[in-house]
Amino acid sequence: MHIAEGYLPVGQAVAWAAASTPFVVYGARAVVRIRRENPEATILLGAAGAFTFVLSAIKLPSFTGSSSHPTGTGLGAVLFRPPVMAFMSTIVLLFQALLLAHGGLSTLGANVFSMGIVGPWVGYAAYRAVRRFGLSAAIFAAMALADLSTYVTTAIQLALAHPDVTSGVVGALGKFLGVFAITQIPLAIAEGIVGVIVIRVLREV
Amino acid sequence: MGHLSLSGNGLVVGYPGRRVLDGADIVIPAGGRVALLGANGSGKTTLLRALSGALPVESGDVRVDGVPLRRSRSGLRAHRRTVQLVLQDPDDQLFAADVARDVSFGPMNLDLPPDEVAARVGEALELLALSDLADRPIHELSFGQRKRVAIAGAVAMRPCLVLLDEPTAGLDPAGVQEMLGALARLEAADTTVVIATHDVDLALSWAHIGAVVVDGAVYQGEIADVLGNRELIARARLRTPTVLDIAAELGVSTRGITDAASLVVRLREAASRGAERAES
Amino acid sequence: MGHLSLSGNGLVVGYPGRRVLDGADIVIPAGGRVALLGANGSGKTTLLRALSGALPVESGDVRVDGVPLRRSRSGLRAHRRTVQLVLQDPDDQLFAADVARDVSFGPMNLDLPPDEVAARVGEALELLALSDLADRPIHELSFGQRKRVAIAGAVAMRPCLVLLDEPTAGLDPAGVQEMLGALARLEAADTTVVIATHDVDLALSWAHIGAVVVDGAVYQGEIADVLGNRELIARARLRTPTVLDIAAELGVSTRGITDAASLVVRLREAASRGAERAES
Amino acid sequence: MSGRLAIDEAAWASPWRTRPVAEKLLLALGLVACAVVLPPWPGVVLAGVCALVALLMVARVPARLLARSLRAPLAFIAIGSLTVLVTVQLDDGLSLAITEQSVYDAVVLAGRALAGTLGVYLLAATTPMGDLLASMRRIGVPAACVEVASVTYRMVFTLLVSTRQIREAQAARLGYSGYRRSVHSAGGLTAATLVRSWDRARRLEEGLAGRGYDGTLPTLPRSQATSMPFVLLSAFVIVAVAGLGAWGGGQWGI
Repeated sequence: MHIAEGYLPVGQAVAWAAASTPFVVYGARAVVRIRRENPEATILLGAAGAFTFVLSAIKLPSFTGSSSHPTGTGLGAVLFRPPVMAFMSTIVLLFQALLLAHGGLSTLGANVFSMGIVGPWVGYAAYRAVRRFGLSAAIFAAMALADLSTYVTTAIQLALAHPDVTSGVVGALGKFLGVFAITQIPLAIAEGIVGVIVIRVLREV
Repeated sequence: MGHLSLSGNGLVVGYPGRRVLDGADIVIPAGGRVALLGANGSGKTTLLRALSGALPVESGDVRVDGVPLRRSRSGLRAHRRTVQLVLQDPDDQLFAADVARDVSFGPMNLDLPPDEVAARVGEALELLALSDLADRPIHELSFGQRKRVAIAGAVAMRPCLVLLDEPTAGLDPAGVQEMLGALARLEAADTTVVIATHDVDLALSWAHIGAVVVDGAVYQGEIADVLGNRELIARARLRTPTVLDIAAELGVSTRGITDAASLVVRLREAASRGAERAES
Repeated sequence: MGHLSLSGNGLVVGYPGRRVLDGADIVIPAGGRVALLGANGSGKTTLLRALSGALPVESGDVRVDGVPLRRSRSGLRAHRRTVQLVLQDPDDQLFAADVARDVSFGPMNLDLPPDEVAARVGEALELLALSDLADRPIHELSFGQRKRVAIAGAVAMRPCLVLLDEPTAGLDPAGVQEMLGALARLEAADTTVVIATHDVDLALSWAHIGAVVVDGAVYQGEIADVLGNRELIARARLRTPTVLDIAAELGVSTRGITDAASLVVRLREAASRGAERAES
Repeated sequence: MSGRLAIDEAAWASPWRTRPVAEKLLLALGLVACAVVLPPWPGVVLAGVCALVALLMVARVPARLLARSLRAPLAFIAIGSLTVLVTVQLDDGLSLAITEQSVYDAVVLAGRALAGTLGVYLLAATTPMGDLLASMRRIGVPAACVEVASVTYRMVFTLLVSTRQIREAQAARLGYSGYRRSVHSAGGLTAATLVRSWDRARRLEEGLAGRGYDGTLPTLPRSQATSMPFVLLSAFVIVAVAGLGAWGGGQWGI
């Protein structure tokens, strides 16, 4: 779930964009460097971006009957490292905003921050922390926590933008966490399981 | 398994900006060999997807043995056990690492006991002449073998009808023969087979009934009549089968000609009649 | 452009565990229409890739007008300006958003000035009958159109030879006709065309020279002789073209028969001779 | 099965397709900025109306297409606005309420989001991604980054076809009946999509080698003549909306 266009007040939209920019620029530099060292990387990185985008066509079932799609940022962070994911996520979020009307341009910075920075870094950290308990556990943790942390970040961003009339940011955070993040827990678990299945299939081929 | 009839009645299917099917009627009689004919982009695949339940229709209905398909969860589930669709590109349907695992996917989803699953997988592999390849990784197989694995995956559901989109496209002559052998075994195992193809020569030699998709509608009839209808064939951007073309050019009856062998018989008869006439 | 001859001499190419080509010789004369024939997996594509310089050979050499290909950077670069390979699946060669951008990729890599690039793109699109589609996104094109865009991308390099892997596979009858029209225009523009195919009927009607890949070797000859050689065709897992089969069954000479029309002429001659004989 | 996306299709078919990207960016981003910055009445409404008029009457985007592709963002806008509409009272135990202020906030939020989304849509439905990426190169985004994005764009469509078909094949074999099986099938689908994307990348690399691929993907740049009337009219519209919005907001601010 990306924050739609027009959802953030100007100041916050600018602030989130400013917070994301260094990560994205660093990631873009990493892409330029990777290509200088390994010219064939252009197509492989492009394919990775396409894979991340196409994940939005994969539906994850949820207990409530609604469905969502895997964010894939945890898997991407493990495969390509978080700096590159900051850049790739920016491309994917731009494509989603323009090709699917999913997300927005003034909210791009905020969405990159949650999906391209917090998610991958949390996922990657989880992967590193759990790696010694086995690959499957590490992938599960990376994907589930990347997914969950992305949505918690989104809820925080929304709460800061729209504090509750009576109970302020805290009340708003409660509401947005309730609406977005709590329903996301089973989906985060599903995404973790998907990650484990992916790794199992990849080991077989 | 066991043959059942399948029909689509007044099917309307559209993507934004374009109606692909606009009142298409088709009847697939139980046990009949139907070839669905049409150029690329004519709507053959769309019709197959509508018949298989994969695609919701705007209006019209799909019936199995006269009973309309309900698009409820259980209705679709029942329909999928009866009708299976296999698309053209096997790589867009196979997702498991090895042959047996991929073929077992459907039976596993039917919650069958493990030995029943194994029996169905074995049976499907047998019918498609794949038993020797059960444990092979899919990416090591040839294109023709992968096509047969995709069909085996559908057959393991024990459907009454299998709809095959371009089953022979991309296959070399030996691969085509193997595919036709597999289709014959499927029929012998009481499965009604429908193929969509733009190979008119193959359609003439294999099918009993032809159904041509043109401008969103379907024209159905005996295969020889359909493929002999030059006006229809031209509108459908197809061509007349080579053997019918030759027979027509030489002025012999095209009735009963399905392939090179039957054309040769007809031409020999004509020649001997000509010789008799000349002698008398 | 301008026709040039291309040959492979004693080519040996292997993947680990398997020799695909084991001393293959092939000669493509300047301006000759060569059909490379073989079953799936016979090594047709491997041979094309070796001839185009894409695949290094273990032994043997590839020559353009008698001059051996050197596998240095500059040698390969020069070879690619002369010989272009177009793969079977267009999605393996198209990367840009729209048609004109994709076709401009090759000329851009030749470091040509922008107006020369534009001229070449225009010319290649014209030859492949794609001028109307220059600004269309590639993903909206039909399979047949994408195949022609892939060829246009190669043609914009102004090669002397284009090697096409299964250019008609997956096309419907109208698509095949469009492709054959494009190949005729390429030839008229002094480009030698080689196609690899397992469609023996098409090969007989289009090619002058046939080269059959069997067991790692190549048997080359006049197309009618090659496709009329039943023992060779059986070994190559191909089949005899329908019209040659009919002619042989009816006992008329197969010489000069390339398609349904020429078979009809031959049979009419035979019939009138038969009638004369009966009358006399 | 189609690998098409409705907004993308509209962009390629748009009568504004050949306009320079900068012109469309000026108008679309200007309207987005108005929707985000101006006081809600009348500024945001004006920005939304201008975007809608430009979309439907000038750029002639089919209304049905617009309505259909706005469904997903509208769902998000609705959920978000409802969340703002209901306020949580914490002082006296936990209770939910709707106040005058929360109604106002929710309506304003929905209005801004809708107007802003229409502004973005104005760019998205008239500007093919290929042109947008080319213009990024012109403003100095490194070639490596633009080329990666360009391959992503092309490959999205080939992969979408595969992914949708594999999903359909799984569904036909009852792979999405029940929660456990659905998660399992989604895992298989994700893995298959990942393998396809690697395979496609490898094959594309080989396929482009013959045309001299060495890691870079240059294509012929296109020049599009800037239309002064379009630029002036766009600037006028934005200045007018901004001016009226700011002035009107002060006059009738609610």
